[in-house]
Amino acid sequence: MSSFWKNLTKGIVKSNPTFILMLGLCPTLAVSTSLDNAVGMTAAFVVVLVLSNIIVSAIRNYVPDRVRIPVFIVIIATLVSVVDLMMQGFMPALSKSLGIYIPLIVVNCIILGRAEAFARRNGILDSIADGLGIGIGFGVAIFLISFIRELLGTGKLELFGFKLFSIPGLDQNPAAIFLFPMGAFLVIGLLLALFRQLGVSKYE
Amino acid sequence: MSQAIAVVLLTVVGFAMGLAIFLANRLLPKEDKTLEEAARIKEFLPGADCGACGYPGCFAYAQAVAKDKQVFVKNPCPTLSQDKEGMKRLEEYLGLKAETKVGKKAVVHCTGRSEVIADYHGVTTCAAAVQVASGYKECPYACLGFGDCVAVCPTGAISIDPERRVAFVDWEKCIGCGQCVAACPQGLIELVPGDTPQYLGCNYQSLRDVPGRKRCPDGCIHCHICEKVSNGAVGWDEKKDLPVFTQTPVPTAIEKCPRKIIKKTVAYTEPEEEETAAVGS
Amino acid sequence: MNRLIAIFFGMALVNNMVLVKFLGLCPFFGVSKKTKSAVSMGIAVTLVMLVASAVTWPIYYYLLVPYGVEVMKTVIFILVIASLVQIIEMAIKRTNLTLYNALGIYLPLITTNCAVLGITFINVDQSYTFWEALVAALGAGSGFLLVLLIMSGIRERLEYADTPRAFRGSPIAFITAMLLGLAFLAFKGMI
Amino acid sequence: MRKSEAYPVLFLTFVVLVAVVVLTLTNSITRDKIALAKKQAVAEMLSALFPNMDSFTYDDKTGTYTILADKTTIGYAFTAEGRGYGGPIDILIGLKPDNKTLQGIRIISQQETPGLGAKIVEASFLDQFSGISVDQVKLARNGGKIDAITGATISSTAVVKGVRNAIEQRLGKGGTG
Repeated sequence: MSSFWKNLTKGIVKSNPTFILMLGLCPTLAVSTSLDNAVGMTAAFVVVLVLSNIIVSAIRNYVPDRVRIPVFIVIIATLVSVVDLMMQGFMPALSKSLGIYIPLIVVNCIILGRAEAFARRNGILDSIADGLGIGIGFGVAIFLISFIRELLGTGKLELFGFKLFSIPGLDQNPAAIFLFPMGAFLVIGLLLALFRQLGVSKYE
Repeated sequence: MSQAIAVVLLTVVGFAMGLAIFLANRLLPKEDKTLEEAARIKEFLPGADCGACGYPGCFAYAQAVAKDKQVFVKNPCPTLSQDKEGMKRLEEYLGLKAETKVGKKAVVHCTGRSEVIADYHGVTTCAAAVQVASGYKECPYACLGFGDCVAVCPTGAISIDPERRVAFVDWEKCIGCGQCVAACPQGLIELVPGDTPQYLGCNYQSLRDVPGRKRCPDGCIHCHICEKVSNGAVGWDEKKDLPVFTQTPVPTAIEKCPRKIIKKTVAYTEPEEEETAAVGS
Repeated sequence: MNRLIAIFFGMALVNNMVLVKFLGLCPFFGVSKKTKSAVSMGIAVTLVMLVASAVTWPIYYYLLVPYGVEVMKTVIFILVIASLVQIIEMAIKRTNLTLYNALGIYLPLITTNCAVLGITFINVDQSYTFWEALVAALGAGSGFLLVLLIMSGIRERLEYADTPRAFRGSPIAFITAMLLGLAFLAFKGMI
Repeated sequence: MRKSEAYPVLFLTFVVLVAVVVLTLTNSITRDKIALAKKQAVAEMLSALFPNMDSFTYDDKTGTYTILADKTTIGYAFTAEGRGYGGPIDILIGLKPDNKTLQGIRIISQQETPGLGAKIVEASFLDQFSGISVDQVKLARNGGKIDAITGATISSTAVVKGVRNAIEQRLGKGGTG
């Protein structure tokens, strides 16, 4: 059981996908402009990542090494498409808000990265732990980035429609740069430096 | 019905992709076996990629040894020869003994006491500093002490004397890989055989204008005394106008040198008596 | 003919994959430490983009559309890209092992490289003809290579600048990317 | 079996087969549900545009919805597409029966920059289109009635152009439809 816990916590801080492994940056940048996006993306992402880790680790002994990448990525793509279709069909409301994030997951390097680096070498239980850990790590990272970008970019913060708070002066003419992906680079760069300063991650 | 056809056709696409990979595997040159052997040999090597063996990095050296074992015998990895028992393990693995070879050592031809004449604020590397009127010291050949050589030295054999701002080499750690020679923009570092007894602590090439004396208290003044007193044991480099020392120790020259700039190395041994008898005028 | 040129520069500069559409960032940050591996990654990605476009275009218009199974677009396109990457990985591994080690994890990650999948989707969304799709792929690839080159050039110099300790390495890389992104905004109205 | 050269090829084909079958199944299950959901979305938008609508018919030859309120036609609606900053913008246009004045427009889908271009979905921008005549569908700066959203000129122009072209194209094709 302890290895389950270790794998889970490892993904959150020590090998946080966005800040340490620096993978999955494309969707992170595109989506982290509001808290709702962050929560939505994380939910869809964790589901797909855990499912993918389970399947990959389940068939890891049968996958010939030569075709491992195509096989893994077909599994991931099918998973994503199935989740997308199911959502559009059975949960149209949720799909309306999460809709655009799901296709983005296919091009998320983290999932294939984890399948390639972890799932194909470990058991199903550990893979689930790793999937959850990395998923939560991704969620924490994207929530933090979205928090900053939405606050500075629009001057106010909303979560599922109700306003959290807004900065009086800023919400008239906010720093719109933060809504552009360039702003995301700045935020991630500063956060990385901050983590180094606080000793969370090692210096380079 | 059209769904079924689509399924079949898409599976055919899948098959085609698999076939492409299969053909690629068949047509591409087979993974040459020496690569695995090289990977195993590399495990024994220190992995400093220092180039002392003359190959671009440990893996290239491992590949060469994997292809032909004699490469290891004639040209053992100098870094590894420092660590006796690591060397033994590789010799056992390869099943043959490497010839012992005297490794090369690096020396810095500068004592760094040239006076600082400018307050330099810029990119803190020798390569950058030298481009600004060839350094911030009185002597244009002086060591600038920003540690470009320290940065490339794989074994940390070079360190910088902080207040004199000059580099010096610890022969214990130096493996003679020569990375520092290339890194020094002033060309102050030279690889000499491990048993060289002495070397010149200055690289000031006489410009025929201002004598060395004014540029630096330790500057060589090209008086040729060391050459005269050691009857042939010390040559002269006309281009650089500096003495060239050989393997034979020259105590008289060291003592007679008016600037006391001929430095003894750790490999220096007092010669027998009759050597000093031939004292030139 | 000038439509092709417009597409090429459109994809390479105006809608640069990395700095305008912000796709393909994982290898962009991962491989841009050294110019040598950056160039080889850039070329490998351009190659994959070209061949992938050449293969996915016919599949889409002669197989997916007639049977109305556009839904399979994602799976089939990514299968093609993955197989191509697998072949290229084998080729690089067998011919030049040092390059293979330099690219490391980022070689298999070309498969999920948003830019590569992105270009195949763009070819279809913009309903390009076959040749336009190839030119677009070439443009996107050279844009990717160009930006990777610029980034690796800057990052190699950054090694010597005395950046504050906490910023060394990836933080300063992100900030450099931001500045590059702002610079590439200048191409906005060009085409 | 696993050692033979052909195993990788067969394995990949098998995986692709499973993937394709699974996808086709899910697709067929969800196909009509999605269509239904889309229809509902359109119905909602139409009723938002035409508050007193009680039913509508769709003529897919001209792609026009005819809006009915107890049997009398109170307007027409059809979709249009603008080329926005982030990608295509799908617009639903509502016309009054006279085919001259606009009932209003709604944005079906868009990928503009959130917080900037995405403001085209807000009522403040959309209401400008209600009740104006076709030739007034131009940006304020070139004589029309629509002021662009600050900082999102590309998105605003995309919507205006999309609406304008669609209407002109439709009127060109013998209007009433």
